[in-house]
Amino acid sequence: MTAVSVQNLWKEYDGRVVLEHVSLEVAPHSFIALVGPSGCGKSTFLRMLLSAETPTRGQILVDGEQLPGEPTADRGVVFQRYSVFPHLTVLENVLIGLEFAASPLLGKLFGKARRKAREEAAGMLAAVGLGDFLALYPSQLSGGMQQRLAIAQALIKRPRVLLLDEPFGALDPGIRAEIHVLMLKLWRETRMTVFMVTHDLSEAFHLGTRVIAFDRPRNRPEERERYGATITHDLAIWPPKYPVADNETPPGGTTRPLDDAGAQPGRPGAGQ
Amino acid sequence: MTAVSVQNLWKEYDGRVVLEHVSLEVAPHSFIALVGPSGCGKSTFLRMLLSAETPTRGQILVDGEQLPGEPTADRGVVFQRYSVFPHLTVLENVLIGLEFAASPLLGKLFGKARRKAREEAAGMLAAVGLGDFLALYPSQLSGGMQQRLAIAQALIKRPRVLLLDEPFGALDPGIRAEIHVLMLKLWRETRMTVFMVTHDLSEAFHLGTRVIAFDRPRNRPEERERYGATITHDLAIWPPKYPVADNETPPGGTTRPLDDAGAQPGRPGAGQ
Amino acid sequence: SAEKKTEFKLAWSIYVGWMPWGWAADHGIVKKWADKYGIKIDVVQFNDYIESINQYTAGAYDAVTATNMDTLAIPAVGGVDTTALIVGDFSNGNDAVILKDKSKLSDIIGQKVNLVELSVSHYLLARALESIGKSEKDVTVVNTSDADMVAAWNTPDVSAVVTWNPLVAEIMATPKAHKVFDSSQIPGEIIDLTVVNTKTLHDNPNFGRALTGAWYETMAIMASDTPEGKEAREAMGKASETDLAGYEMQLASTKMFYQPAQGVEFAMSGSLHKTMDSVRKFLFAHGLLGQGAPSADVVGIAFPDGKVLGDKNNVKLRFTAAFMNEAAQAGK
Amino acid sequence: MHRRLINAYPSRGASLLLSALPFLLILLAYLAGSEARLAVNPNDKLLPAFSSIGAGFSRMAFEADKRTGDVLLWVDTAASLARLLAGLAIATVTAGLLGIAVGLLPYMRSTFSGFIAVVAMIPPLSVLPILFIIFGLGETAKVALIVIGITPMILRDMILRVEELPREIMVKAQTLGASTWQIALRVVVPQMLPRLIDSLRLSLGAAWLFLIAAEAIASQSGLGYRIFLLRRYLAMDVILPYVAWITLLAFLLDYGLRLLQARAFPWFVEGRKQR
Amino acid sequence: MHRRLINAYPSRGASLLLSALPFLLILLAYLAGSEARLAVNPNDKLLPAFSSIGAGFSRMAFEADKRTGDVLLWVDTAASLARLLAGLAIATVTAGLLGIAVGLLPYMRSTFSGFIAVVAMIPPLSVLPILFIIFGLGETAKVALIVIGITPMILRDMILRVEELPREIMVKAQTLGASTWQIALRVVVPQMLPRLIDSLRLSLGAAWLFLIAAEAIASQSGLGYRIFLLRRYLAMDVILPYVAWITLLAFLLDYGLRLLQARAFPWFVEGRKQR
Ligand SMILES: Nc1ncnc2c1ncn2[C@@H]1O[C@H](COP(=O)(O)OP(=O)(O)OP(=O)(O)O)[C@@H](O)[C@H]1O
Ligand SMILES: Nc1ncnc2c1ncn2[C@@H]1O[C@H](COP(=O)(O)OP(=O)(O)OP(=O)(O)O)[C@@H](O)[C@H]1O
Ligand SMILES: [Mg+2]
Ligand SMILES: [Mg+2]
Repeated sequence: MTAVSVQNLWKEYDGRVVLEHVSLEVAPHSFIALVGPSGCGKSTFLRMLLSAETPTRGQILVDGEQLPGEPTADRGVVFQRYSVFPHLTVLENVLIGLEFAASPLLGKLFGKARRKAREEAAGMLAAVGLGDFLALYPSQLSGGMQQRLAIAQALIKRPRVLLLDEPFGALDPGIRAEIHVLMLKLWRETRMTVFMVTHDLSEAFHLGTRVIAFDRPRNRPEERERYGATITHDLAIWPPKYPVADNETPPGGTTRPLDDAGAQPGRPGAGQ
Repeated sequence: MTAVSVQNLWKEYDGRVVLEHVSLEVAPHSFIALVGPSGCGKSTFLRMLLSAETPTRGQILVDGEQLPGEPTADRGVVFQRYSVFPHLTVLENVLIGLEFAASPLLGKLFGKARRKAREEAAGMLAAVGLGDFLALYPSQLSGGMQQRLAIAQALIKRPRVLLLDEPFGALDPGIRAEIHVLMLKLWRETRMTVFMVTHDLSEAFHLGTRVIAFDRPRNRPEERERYGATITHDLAIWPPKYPVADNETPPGGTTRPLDDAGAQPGRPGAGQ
Repeated sequence: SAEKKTEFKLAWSIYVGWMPWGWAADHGIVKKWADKYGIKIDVVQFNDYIESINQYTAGAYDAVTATNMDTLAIPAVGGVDTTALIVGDFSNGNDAVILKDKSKLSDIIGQKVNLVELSVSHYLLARALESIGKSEKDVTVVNTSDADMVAAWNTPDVSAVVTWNPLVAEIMATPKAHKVFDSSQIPGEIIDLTVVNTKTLHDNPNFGRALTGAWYETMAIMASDTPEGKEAREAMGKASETDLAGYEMQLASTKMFYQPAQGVEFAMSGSLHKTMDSVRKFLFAHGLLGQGAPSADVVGIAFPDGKVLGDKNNVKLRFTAAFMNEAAQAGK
Repeated sequence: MHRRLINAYPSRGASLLLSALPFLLILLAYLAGSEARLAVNPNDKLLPAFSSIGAGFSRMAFEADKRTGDVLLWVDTAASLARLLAGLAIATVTAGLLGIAVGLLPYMRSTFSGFIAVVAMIPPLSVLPILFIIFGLGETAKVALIVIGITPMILRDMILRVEELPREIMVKAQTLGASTWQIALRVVVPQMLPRLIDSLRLSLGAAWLFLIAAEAIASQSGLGYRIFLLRRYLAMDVILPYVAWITLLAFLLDYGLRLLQARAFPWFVEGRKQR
Repeated sequence: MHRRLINAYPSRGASLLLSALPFLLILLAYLAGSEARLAVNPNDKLLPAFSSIGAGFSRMAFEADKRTGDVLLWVDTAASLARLLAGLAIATVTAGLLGIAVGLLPYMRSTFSGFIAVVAMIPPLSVLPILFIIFGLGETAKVALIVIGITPMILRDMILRVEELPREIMVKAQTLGASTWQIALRVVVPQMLPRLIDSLRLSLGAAWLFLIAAEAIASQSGLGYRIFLLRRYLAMDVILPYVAWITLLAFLLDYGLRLLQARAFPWFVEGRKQR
């Protein structure tokens, strides 16, 4: 149940403006889908939410408070690649988050404490369907299984905000559908706020409670240096296509609500 | 105008069966879309069509003749990655195919011959919309531009068969739509036979004259070693959604024709 | 301020005249004499002769085995006041000029000569050329490491070398080698010493006594015609990777001072004076007495008879007969 | 079927034969050279006959030395291996720890990266005298020369490898609440260990070189010492089997490290295969 | 704001200061050591004062040698660089061509890969006498030692790099109708050139090492020759500036190669950045 407020955010790299004028109020327990052309700054935006990158101007507040200066455990992340530790087994990948918190010196638990943590981690892994693969290394998993592991790893810390950067891009349709189901279930159970970048519009409309598009309003070659991308569309998906809890307020969207965008998305690339 | 006949093809790696019983008759000027779960052998199948891999059993005939033992210039290919030469400029990447044919010793043309070849290559590049980028290196191009370059590179050899392995997976929807248009145009103009692997069902139905699905009928863990994937669905898209030339015969499909599969594909991952 | 010490280090390297140190250390003779004076002496073998002198010069060792020329050029010029404690032998044919297919010294003119530059071989070459009225300008010197000298001789590129034993013996065993000049023609000029830091020796005379005691006990055994003497010589040969015959051949071209009295006599003789004058002139001509040295006189060399060659206020190399004398007295 | 050369694979038997071929050729060349020289001078030491080499080897490997009563080959091997392994161990630990610190911490990087780039360019053989003065001439000096010779190589490699770790992995660890210490201990060090083995394998050749150089200057046993001593006498009948023996040891060491890597870090080897 | 050490970056000024720090410390340590030794023995040769080093350097770099009339530093530098560059050039061309052939052609791979793995393990300094008979003692031998010392390294690296070329690139070239020769000439060689520079840079250290070792064996000029000659007299006032000079040359060579790579192969450098 975490609100995020983005206030007039700018990001430049070496004088080149990437993002400009990005302002956004996100209600608690939203599922924000971010879409936009390649290179428009979606990943940069997520990295700023993570404090892995500092804004050039503007600020981000989480529940009214300024973001800390570096990544913390209350904001989890799943990247498209390199999201899990290759040198740890499935179980250890999830366990390690608990161990960091409980054992500052060794970062490792032993004996009874370990057994308890192990149980919790195994439970989380069972929830994402990896209960039978605890001893395997990531390189022995398929792409879909690796992404499920990354989700379990992030969720064990019970983050208030979860950031997903093209998490399902490499998966085939069957596995992708399974993960969508899982993702929504976990989102509903943990009541966290999710930001997800995707290139797949149908995925965006299917999962999101709100779809936000980034784009560059000025995109002629001579303008590319001086002007960045900003929010060009902001669509609330309402009424939600899946049951929401009673105490939820409709997530705020600033433009026209789409009735059936979730159920009947425009097929990408269909227009000839 | 090339027919391909695949006759009872098997492929094993170290005794592990990957593909089995694959038989397929492909009419000239077909556009075959291959779909199927990850690891089921789609790329392996394409590699066998290219002679980059030898079948364990069975054979492939092109216009009634056995495939040569190694890749040749009459079968072009576009891979998802590493499809263009990183050390050559856009122009050189296309030119090189002409140079290989004309200059066995140096693989390079000079003077008048070069100017002529250059014109042809530049023409092909203009057709794929890269006319203004002849001097750039692939690393300076966006993903979509690289794939267009790879297509131009393959087409300059006027291959009778074109093989595409997940060629558009990494592109964003806008660019993807553009390339789809281009692809269909070139397919119609050159009258070649195309095999395209894709994970995107809507793309398969949109582009293909026939959609072929590979899958493992037996997929319990203990069966995975012994049984491979084979063709589980074979859907002809008919009538075609775009004009075909008069002398074309309907591409042969062996199972039920789908009326509107191309226009209204099941959204991948929509089923919850 | 006298610095009393009880632990000392002697560095030695493999050479016919210094092999006794290794044998004496292995057979407890050094320890026996050290114990007698209540001190400890660590005897360390070096593969690389020059490194042993450098280590001594840098202060890591109290004593080292070296030739008269290198003692002057390295520690003495480097400001380390050094005393030649034991005059062990002089080369009497051990160092030689060898030509391939030619048998006269004058044939060397115009050739490339492979040798360890700035070593006693270089000095021998200079003296050889002098003997026929020529100078170093009449040949081309190629610096060649002693370890590779024999292999170098076996290549067609090399037609003249100057080197020392056992390399001389190895080279002479090949078909085309002709010895055209050797150190027996300049007797007493290439002297093998055991030298000690003067200050250390001054503050700890017992260290000097222990060394001379051990040395001459070993000499006595080595010189004897008994089975024990033969065994000692054989062991020394083995330790230098040759055999009894090979080692005795090397000894034949070495004038060993088996008795301390012989050493004393040599040190007191006037010829040492002349030798060191010739050596320092050679070093000066090659810029080895320190850069900017105005003459060969910059470093003083003191002799047992009290004479000093060069700067009396900067004596850095001292020949002494005192300890050898003491040993000679004790031996009687 | 006519094929391009890049597609032509030899059969198993042909492949075996082919791989033996260069060894056979070298052997033949040696035999021819040796016979030619021995015909001219039967005492030639440079290219001894195989029988002499065999005799030389068996003398060193199986007969006790008269003077010391030791069987020299084994004494030499033990001495050299002890030095080599000590040098490798110290260099690996130093370069591993320092490399990880420099690769990971911006402050360390600012302080050391320029310095390391310069120091790595100093040829250690040119400062031998200084090294011997600092470290004396005992075992320390020999080990130190190996350490000084190979540490910069491993160190630079380690820094690069740490910096190559995907940015995502570092961010991920921080989102799991890890401190710098925990990241180093549980994320970076374990991922660097197999890479350290790679780097160590690359520097094995240099380590042998420095070992031999160090033993040539001051020592009383060791493979390099023996070769250096015998080189004066051109005793190739012993030098050649010693060289072969060193080559074998180096090869086994390399192989052992590869095996260790495969056993201890299966995730690394598998991950590499997939690339 | 409190931050993890891995996220703490020094300011520009602090960064400059920090990177100077280790150099300053070494300098101070030298000064202290030198002063202490000179206080005991004003003629001490091991750690001469900076004034002596300066004098030593200017003597070598600006004054003609009395005996030969040459200015030694430049003569030595010219001789050494000629050897080094010749050795590097030969090794690079040999290893490049052979590496590409072995990496590309299965028949070559069968024939040579085992042989190369074994030969790479032979320490070249231990077989010097054999090298002498083959190459003599002149310039050839010195260049040959460098070549023999570094070729196996570059060769193994090249083979790996060729094998690492994506399979897709090879297949693609064939579908464009290229013959094996054309693939080598137009696809593999151009892609290997920048990698060859990488590999060359890695082996620069070893090349200097072998150069110095070669010059220590038999020569009349060269930086290594001078250092070893002067080592006989512990003339550190000249050895130290020579070492610094070698370090500078090595550094410049490395830098030059990096620059060449960036200029000549922009596609490679950019491609690497994107990874
Ligand atoms: N560290 C950096 N330094 C300089 N420029 C950067 C950096 N990171 C990103 N950029 C630039 O910022 C722009 C936005 O990059 P970003 O990765 O956020 O795009 P994106 O929307 O995530 O694209 P994609 O859909 O391809 O992932 C790009 O032009 C990129 O080149
Ligand atoms: N060279 C090889 N050696 C051994 N096994 C291989 C080899 N190439 C492919 N395989 C195996 O064959 C199977 C099919 O691989 P293939 O790449 O054809 O799958 P795919 O259908 O293209 O999958 P994806 O959609 O992930 O690209 C996989 O199980 C793979 O591990
Ligand atoms: Mg992105
Ligand atoms: Mg595939």
